Amino acid sequence: MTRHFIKRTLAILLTAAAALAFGAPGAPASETIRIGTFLSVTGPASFLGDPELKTLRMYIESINKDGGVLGRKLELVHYDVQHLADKAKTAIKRLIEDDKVDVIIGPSTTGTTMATIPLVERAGIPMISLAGAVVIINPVKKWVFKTPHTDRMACAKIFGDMKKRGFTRIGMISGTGGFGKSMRGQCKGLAADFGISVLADETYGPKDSDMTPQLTKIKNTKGLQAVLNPGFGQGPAIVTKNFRQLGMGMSLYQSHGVASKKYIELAGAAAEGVRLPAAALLVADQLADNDPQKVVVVGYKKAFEKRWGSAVSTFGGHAYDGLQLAISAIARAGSTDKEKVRAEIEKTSGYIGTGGIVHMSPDDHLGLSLSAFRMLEIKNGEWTLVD
Amino acid sequence: MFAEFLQFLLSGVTVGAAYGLVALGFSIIYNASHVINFAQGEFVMLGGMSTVFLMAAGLPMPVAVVLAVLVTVVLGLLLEKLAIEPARGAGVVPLIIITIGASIFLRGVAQVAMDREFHAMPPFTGDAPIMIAGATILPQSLWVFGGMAVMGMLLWYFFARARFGKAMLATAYNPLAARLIGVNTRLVLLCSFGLSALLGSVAGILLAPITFTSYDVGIMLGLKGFCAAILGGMGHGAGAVVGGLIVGIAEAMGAGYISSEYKDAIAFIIILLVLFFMPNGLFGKRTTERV
Amino acid sequence: MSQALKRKLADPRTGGLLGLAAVIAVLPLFLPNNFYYDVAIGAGLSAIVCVGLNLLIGYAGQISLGHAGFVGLGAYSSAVLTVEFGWHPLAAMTAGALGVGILAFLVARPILRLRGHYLAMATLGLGIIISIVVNTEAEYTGGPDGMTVPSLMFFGRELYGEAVWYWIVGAALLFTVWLSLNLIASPVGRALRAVHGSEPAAEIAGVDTAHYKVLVFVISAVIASLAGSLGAHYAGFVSPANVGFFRSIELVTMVVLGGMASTYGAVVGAAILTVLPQLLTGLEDYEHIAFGLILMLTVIFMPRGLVPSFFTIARNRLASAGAPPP
Amino acid sequence: MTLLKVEALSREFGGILAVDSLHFEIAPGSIHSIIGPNGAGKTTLFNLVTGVYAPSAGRVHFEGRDITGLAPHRLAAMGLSRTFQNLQIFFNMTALENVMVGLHLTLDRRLGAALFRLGGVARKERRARDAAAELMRFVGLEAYLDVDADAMPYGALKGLELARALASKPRLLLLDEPAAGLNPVETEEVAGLIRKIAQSGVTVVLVEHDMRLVMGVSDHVLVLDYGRKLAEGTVDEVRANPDVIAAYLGSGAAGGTHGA
Repeated sequence: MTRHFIKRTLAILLTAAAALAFGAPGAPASETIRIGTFLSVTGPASFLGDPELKTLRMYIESINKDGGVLGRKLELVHYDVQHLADKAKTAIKRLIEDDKVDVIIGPSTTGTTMATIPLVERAGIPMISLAGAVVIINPVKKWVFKTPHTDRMACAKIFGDMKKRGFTRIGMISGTGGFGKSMRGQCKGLAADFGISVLADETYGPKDSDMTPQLTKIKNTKGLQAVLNPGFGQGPAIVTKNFRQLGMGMSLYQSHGVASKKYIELAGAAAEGVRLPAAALLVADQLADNDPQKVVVVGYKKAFEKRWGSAVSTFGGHAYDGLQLAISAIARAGSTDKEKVRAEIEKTSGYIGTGGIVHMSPDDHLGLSLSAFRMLEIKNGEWTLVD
Repeated sequence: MFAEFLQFLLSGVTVGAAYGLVALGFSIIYNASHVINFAQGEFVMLGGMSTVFLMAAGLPMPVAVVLAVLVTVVLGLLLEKLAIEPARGAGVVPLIIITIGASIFLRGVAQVAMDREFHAMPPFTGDAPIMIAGATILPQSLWVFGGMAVMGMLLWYFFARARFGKAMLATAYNPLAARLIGVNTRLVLLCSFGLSALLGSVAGILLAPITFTSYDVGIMLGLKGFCAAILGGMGHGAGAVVGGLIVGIAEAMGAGYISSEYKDAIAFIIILLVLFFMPNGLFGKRTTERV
Repeated sequence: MSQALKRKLADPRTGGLLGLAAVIAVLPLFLPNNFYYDVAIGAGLSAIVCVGLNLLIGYAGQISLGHAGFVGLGAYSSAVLTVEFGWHPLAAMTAGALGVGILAFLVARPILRLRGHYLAMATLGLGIIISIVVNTEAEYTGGPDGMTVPSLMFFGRELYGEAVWYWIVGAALLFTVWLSLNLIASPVGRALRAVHGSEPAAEIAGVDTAHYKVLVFVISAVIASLAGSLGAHYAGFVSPANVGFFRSIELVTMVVLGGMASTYGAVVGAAILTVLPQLLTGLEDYEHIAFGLILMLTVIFMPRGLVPSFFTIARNRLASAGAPPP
Repeated sequence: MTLLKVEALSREFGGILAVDSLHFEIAPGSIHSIIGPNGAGKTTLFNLVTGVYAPSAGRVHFEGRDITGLAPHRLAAMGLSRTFQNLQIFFNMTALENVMVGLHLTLDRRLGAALFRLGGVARKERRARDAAAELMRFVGLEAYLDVDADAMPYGALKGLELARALASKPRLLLLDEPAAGLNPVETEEVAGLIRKIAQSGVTVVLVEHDMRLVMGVSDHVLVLDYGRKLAEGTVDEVRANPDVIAAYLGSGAAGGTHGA
């Protein structure tokens, strides 16, 4: 009888859930191509997942309007996993086993990606991660690809710029979230190659609201020429504000983790003069007309901003690239056979995306070179190209 | 070296003042009902977020602030009326769960009604840092600190002088006796939620220009405020303020002198030590159980 | 049916256990694929923790808002000791449980001297400190990104896959429920309930209340640790996300929802709160609202939890149907 | 030989001495009453003797051993038990289970045996049930064996506390207002019960406001006022004591009324 009771409760809940969920997908048509995704739409990494999901929805709609791929409609199956590895693991099982998707785009964060890689590899299904860390594709995993530049590349780009400006003594203040922690490690490992020494190394928590104590210590470290702040979310904006509040004279570098208009909006005037590496998307209008990426990035930017009424971020761009890589591979493979699609993704060459020009290979499941990154500086509240 | 110390101190006092306001909210509700309101942090969030959205809707800042406080107070009253009152007489654990449910609910509502992004709010009086002996402080920090001082004073006056404030204290001391002498204890309970929602929203609005605001800023502020309230002795007004300042300053000093990675742990380590050695907090009264 | 057999079946220790075993045995028929197995395993692991937690909260009347910390310590002991130090998984699991037991023992006396919200604060603080340590000591724990855990080997066979783990977790759950029921029906269990009922009266009846509070805290922590270890080996991965404050809250909620002082209630509560989010995924943005509402409504309208409320209703129905009173 | 000896016992609360350097002795094998106006320190005295409060000064000896400040469960093991003025019932149990808690010290309390149901736990539990049921019959509650304690009437709960206290086989039993809230018929039953308990060899000390009960059962009476001993002796001696009369008339609470 207890069981009966539970079953009835569940049945009621199910009905309620179905009734409440606007636009919840009905039974799948047999002929659709099912694209699975599990993003960080809520929680501390929602600024990643939110534009990513919006991008996927918008493009799948428009691709379907144009007739779909291989004459079949696309269907998006999505689960919000926040930043939680456990939710990601459950979601990927659901996508693979229950929804039987053909290809997976996502997740948003390194932690959720790393948690699901063993399952993806065992199941044998192509997955294009939208997360940053280099560990995702190095060493190479057979079924796992990714579109965003790695944190290691960001470090190299930043250190290259510092070297050019003659900075060799720097301080770092990193977020303790997965992104900040990973990039902090990569940058510290890479610094010596550029003749740069990290003389101050501070951190802050994901919910911290005041970083002046950490910055005060950095300020009082003698001879620093620049400060690098790997992190995402609101943290870097607070660091930037505190940095100016303390009247710190050195240059401030941010990471590609803040590559959205939101950062400038939050940090306000304090963001003036801050440099960061980012994809061409942020400076779409400033690109030279002969820049191969110009058409792609301007097109995406216009479409996104028209549909959603908010500024583009590079994160949505990663999802755009992931979707394009997946559907063009499916188109080339002529089927949704997983091994064939995987092989076609791996053969991607010369795809021009929002993140850069992609040349994949069996040894490189990212396919972006350092040149895909642009060094930007914030001037008058706008992104401007430095090089 | 002194400038460094002073900088840590100023940082700590700013954050600590906000913790203190949240702790006061905890204490007021605790006094009236012995409920620990885990949704206290959400009041902070609602204050900040509502102001931002009302301003975005085109309202001038002062109007937006007043409306935001009102919205939060109304939600606080509704929370008491709809969730706490029907469960009166339930034990400590169920009430904790109800308020946790309420906090998840309020966060969900804010997420849907507003959005999931971080928002900046303009400072009340510019953001040119003020230099003090080599350390700097933002004008907004003074607003936070001043806000806490004013609220603390008003509360003190309310409880020490105003008739209704005394009625609230009487209810805290002995609800049955208070009812017998004609205090409307249900009203007192209701008002305690309104009052703490007011405090929370004020803290949220004062703090938003410094820390930004989003639908989930309330979680950590709530927990730290709870720490501060316990540290000062649950239900003790001045204790809550002092507890808040201690937690804030300890965090800033810890981040500055010990380890920024363990900054968040510092508040909780202090709390554990205090509870181990002074189970009633710094100012709490020793209680003996009657059998 | 003979009267004795009937009574035996109505007894929670025999009838209830048989019922639970039957549910576990039959459930796979309704699990179409690994995803459903995964949810069932998740529910089982949570249920194990909740059965232990229920001894503390439901029976002994103490609260812990930090139990996810103990689950996490168990999981990370298994992960770190096997990966970084090359221990055998069973040794790591045992060491984890032992370590958690000792930690729980050391903090229990000062913590359990506290009451109500002070106890809530102390356990909450302990849990948060554990989660910060796990997040920060990235050298060992992989930090916020977590770390992979090797499969559990059993007589040279790798234990992998949902189907295998379903039975492992099912057996572990049955065993835990059996232990819990045994404990409750013994003088020790009665002493725990006496602590809840009235500490002064328990003391004067000869019950060393401090001792029993420490004992039940340690037992529930060790059970949590073991469940954490199992979960780590099943998932092949540990991350700090499940060590935090919210997970602790979720665990307490499972106990309260299912019914305090009801071992089966803890199991039902864990099952519902594990399945519910999967049902609510269609709600997207409204998931939080729905979850918060369900929490509040259950506690307000069924303060004793689902299972005890259900049995009261059932008993009243039987009584009004003319059955003789017990 | 004395069973209980209290020496210079004091306890203050916030500057007020609730018990003020009290001396007295209780001889074994009789019924003693402690009386006094409200606030005379009677319950505080019980709480001091049974380890609920620690005394500010003074010693308590039980059967020649110093028991000052010992935890109540240690005292229970030594043969001292009590009931409470504000009922302390385990409302999360049945009546029978309440009494079984009283048997705690006589039962198998090993954790391993409990967890795995080893060492004849089941058999011992059955025996404990029988013993508890016997005690409930002794106090006249055989109708309530498997009733949830929170469903029992007030008068029955008083008896239940008594049965639970007897279950730990005390040599000294302190009863804190056993007749409070009972009607005259119930009070008469309690009086009978107290005599029965005393006859079985348990020394009984009671705090009581109901003077009829006190005068009816007591062998020896101790009168407290403002935390100090006012008088002591047999019922007749106390009744004749001018200080006692003054105190009772002065406080307006004449003998024979019901206490709160």
